Amino acid sequence: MLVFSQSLISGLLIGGVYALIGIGLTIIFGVMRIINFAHGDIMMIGMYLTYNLFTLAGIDPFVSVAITIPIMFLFGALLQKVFINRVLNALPQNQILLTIGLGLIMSNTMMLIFTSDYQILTTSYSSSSFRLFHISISQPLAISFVITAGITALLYWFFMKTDTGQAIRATAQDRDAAQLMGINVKRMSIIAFGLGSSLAGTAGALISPTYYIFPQIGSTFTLKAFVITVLGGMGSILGATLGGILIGVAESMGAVYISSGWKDVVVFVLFLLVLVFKPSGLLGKSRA
Amino acid sequence: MAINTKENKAAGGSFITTGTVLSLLALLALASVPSVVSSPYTLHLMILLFLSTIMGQSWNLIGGYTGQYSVGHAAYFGAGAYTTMILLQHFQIAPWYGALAGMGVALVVGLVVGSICFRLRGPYFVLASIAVAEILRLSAMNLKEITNGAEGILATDLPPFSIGGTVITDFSTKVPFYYIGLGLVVLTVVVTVAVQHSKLGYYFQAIREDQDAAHSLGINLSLYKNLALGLSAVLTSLAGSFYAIYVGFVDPPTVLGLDISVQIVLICIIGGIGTIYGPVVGSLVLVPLSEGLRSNLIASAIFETGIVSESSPVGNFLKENLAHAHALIYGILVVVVILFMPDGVLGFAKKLVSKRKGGRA
Amino acid sequence: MKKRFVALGLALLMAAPVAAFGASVKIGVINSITGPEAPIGENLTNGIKMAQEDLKKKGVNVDLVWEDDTGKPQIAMSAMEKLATRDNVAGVVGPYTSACSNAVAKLAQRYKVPVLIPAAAKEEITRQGYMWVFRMNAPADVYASVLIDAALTAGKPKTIAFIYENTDFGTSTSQSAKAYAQKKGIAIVADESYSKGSPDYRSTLTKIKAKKPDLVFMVSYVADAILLMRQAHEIGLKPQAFLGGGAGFTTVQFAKEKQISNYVLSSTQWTEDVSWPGAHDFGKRYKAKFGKEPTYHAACAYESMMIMAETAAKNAGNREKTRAGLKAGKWNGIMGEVKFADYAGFTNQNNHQMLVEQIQNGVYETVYPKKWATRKLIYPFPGFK
Amino acid sequence: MAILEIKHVSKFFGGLAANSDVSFEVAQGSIMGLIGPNGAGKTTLFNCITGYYPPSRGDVIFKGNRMNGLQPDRVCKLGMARTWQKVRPLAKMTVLDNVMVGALCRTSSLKAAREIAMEQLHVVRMEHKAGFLAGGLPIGERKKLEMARVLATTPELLLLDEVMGGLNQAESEEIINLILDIKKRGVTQMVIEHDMKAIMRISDRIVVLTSGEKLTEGTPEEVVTNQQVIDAYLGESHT
Repeated sequence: MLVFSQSLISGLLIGGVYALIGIGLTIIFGVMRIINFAHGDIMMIGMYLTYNLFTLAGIDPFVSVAITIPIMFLFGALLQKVFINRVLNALPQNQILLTIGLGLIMSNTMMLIFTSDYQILTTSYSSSSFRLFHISISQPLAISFVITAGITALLYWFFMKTDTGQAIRATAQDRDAAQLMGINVKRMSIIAFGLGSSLAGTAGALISPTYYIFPQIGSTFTLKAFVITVLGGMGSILGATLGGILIGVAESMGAVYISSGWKDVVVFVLFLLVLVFKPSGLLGKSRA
Repeated sequence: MAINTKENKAAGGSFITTGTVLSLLALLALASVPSVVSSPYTLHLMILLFLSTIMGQSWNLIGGYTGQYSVGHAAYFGAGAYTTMILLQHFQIAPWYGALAGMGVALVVGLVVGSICFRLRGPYFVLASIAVAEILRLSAMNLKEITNGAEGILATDLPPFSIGGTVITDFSTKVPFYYIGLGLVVLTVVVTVAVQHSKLGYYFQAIREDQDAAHSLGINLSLYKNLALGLSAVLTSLAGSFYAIYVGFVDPPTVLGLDISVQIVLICIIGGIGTIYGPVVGSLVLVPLSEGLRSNLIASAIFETGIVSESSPVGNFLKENLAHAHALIYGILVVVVILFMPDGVLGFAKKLVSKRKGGRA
Repeated sequence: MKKRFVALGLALLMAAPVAAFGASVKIGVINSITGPEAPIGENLTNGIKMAQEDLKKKGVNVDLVWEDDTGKPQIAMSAMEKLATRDNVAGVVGPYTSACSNAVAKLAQRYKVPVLIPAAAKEEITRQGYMWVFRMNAPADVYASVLIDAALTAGKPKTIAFIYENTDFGTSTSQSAKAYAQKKGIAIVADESYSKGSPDYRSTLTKIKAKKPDLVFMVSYVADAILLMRQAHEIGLKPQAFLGGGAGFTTVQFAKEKQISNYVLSSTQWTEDVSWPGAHDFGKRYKAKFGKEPTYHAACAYESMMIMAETAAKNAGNREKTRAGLKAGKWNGIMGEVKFADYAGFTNQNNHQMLVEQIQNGVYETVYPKKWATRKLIYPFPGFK
Repeated sequence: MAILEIKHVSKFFGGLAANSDVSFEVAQGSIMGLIGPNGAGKTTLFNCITGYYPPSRGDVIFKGNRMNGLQPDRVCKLGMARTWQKVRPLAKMTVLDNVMVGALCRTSSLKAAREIAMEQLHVVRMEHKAGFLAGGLPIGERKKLEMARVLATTPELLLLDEVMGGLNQAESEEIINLILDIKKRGVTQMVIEHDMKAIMRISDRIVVLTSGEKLTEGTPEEVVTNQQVIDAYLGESHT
């Protein structure tokens, strides 16, 4: 029972970070219908940013999120403006390869700057935990879970209540119609990519105190982000949140009750089952 | 003009076009390379070039002609490689039979993939194809009794190849591998040409252009998509088997990893998708470029031309970083090709030529 | 054409003695400079660069031809083909990974080029009877046996749990560890592999904790070691000893995490405080030059290059003579005594004495075997601070 | 004799009825017009007939065979072909190749398919464009290409979905003549069209749909004088 609840809780907490990565990807996909293969690499850049702010300026990772979010937003917006906007109408395989190429450039540039060494960010609380009914809960993960929840709530408010948020949603629903309604679709795409990137970067920042950093770390998370977004329904923020937590728990439970080796297979099988039986995702609306 | 070439091509054989003549000449030249060139390094690079062409050409059938962008072709490559190696190591079955068995396994995997993924379109298909390849990779990692898990399978020496008692080759040099590779290139090209000049080719392309329209014109979508995938899977598995016997070692990341899948797609996109010469051109760009950067040949070439002196700070920088940066340059190349040559290098070259001729379409 | 090539080759061979001692000798290096293995490859690169300098001081000018294998066997083959036939090197040091080493070993045998593998662990590499392939480091089975031996001399553990990364190194090391533990009568209560780079091992560790093992044997190549120990701390796993096989547990970064790394035992090919000639000095100069602590990979690569280059220079770059020189030679340097011997099915394998080190107050101390120990092994594990 | 019978066909999307209880028959060799305001369910009905959606209720009977649930490719092979409201050229293939894809429905020989295709291109007077890429054609020629392509599948029943949409006077006239030509060859046709004058000219009978239901059916003269039809169209402020 203890093993069960312990793995449930750790799965939930990690799932929170996964959710952030997934939400970022789902916004980008929702608005642009582009699968961003550089998503994990963008997250990696967020991690390096956090790491350098911590080691060079001594800013605590959870505080530096306030700096990471705007910088990563600008970075994403720039990527969109310079590269992605040019291929919005291109063949889907070209869009995918463009993001793969951008990812390669990001990870290898970081490698040239920071070498391929593993960087570890150690804070005073990196391995602290507290106990709740005999279950140990990682302190940094708990903090990042709270921050994630806050950001998700904020995003919800943004998409539901603000004009820009509604314009982005309109663009996601029907690009052409949105254009006809006078929405600046290109600008919305830039904002969407910026948002997606800043969320990926934030996820990177939040995971930094309990994880490690190296230039090639992105691809693991890119794949995970795909699974999460499809699971939740591409374009659905609530779905991605749920998907992230689901994957976190599935991995955690899979490791205990199946085996650590097969747990990733569990995740991919789950992914295929959803694709086949409910391709719109658990919470997505059916595609036209 | 356009009609003429079309007519000639379609007549398939009754007309001998300059293209066929040139291809035959090129083949002849390639076949005579081992008797002229004795440098194993050169032969090795040629073999890598062949391998890349086979992989690209095989993917082209499903990705280029049929428009189903599989980013999971490592599954078939790995199926061929693993089947060949497992049969060779556990049961001492000669690799040529192993390759046949590998084709069977790849076909089965392909049909499973088809039954799952062909219900899906666009990005969903891409993701599903990745997922299947990843499941295969993780399974190879975990099924230790069969695949030896992460440790991989190391081949002992190959049995000599003999026909009726006479030993044709004992695989002690690169030459037999060279000819096997060349043979497989010819095979994939011939299959592609045959497909292109048959009902299959027309149907594949119709599906690529517009699935609904194709469906309404009497094309059984799932039948023809599965045919294309099956054909592509079988040929890709041959590339995998060839890789396995040539390198003599397989493990999950090197033959089933996501980067193999991506590399296969890149060969076609960089060369030019949906054309016979595309994968050849793509390989001609990628293989020498990555080898040149990797081994610093490009840096030393720059020094030899005297543009930059080796001892100068710039020279030193190049020497130190060019090899490190080869993956970076690869990435830049991909971005440049996608942004400025969306039809690949081949398409770009064609456009340039037609522009020079005065804009004839 | 062929003839001309042979003639050219002969001419080069004849020309070689003229360019003998004092002049330069050409050695190839195959290493994972980019790709997923690059973080560790970098240590080898640094070790070799140090060797190049030291050789120069000794009057041996080495002309190094660097080749990146990107961690892929077929690329390692390209590199070896090029070195053997185009660059005509006298010998090759590398590659780093086992998969690449295996591919290169075959070619070394074919082209008759001496290859000295500095740090690849897979046992089979030197078990194929290849006379042209030499290995500096002790193979995978020793990583495990030396650790279990150390634990057995210090206490009486009855049960052991395994958690290891699902890579070639991880599985093969724990495979031999399992066999060795069984031989020594220690019961295996958990056997868990993980894919490296996953952020959460808590559930797996909780599962292990429930089995109450006396020993926890971990194999991690990279920074996962820190994650594993952090999370073990979090959930309160407390065996008699943590045994760490492999590089992840022998980095300075790991030792610096005092809170979680204290008293962890790890097996290593080399330590800075071991009394092998020059080891301490190597560590000091390495830190001064590269601004970080040397790993055992760096030391292995350094010593491999020293031995290869000196032997090749002595034999004027003649491959056959270099091979014979490696086979016959005996060295005593920063890696202790080195001799490439044939034993227990191995060919040209340095029967290297691996060491067990324990982190005590954030510093690695060599604690086993007694002969080389600088501190006493602390057992059982007193708990996290 | 009826080549096509629509019997009580309904199609629901979620709770919404796009078609409800539509019934009519199309006589062999005739031209049946299908009209109605936007959103009346004309294209949905086409999709139900040609296999893109199975009808939720009711039957589609073609040449005496029940067609419900057959895939579009089977439907095409049985002799029923359609065009699309929004043209769907196979853009990166030549005009000739486009039509050959249609022809390959009946033959596996490329040579035979090429002959059929050239014949159909002749019918729509586009032989001179055979070598051009379909994606580069102007709208009028795209529509004609689409007609040639379905004709190449040698259908007995042809469903044309707004083939005159977006065309100028002269182009429309050409299409009208084409449709009448096709009729002469004995091919039954069902035509969705917004251009009232055109539909009155070519149709033998007309079915009027509003909000998914059949409003009325009759000869063009009957329909044009039907008060309900006039109301329905005026209600939509006449397009």
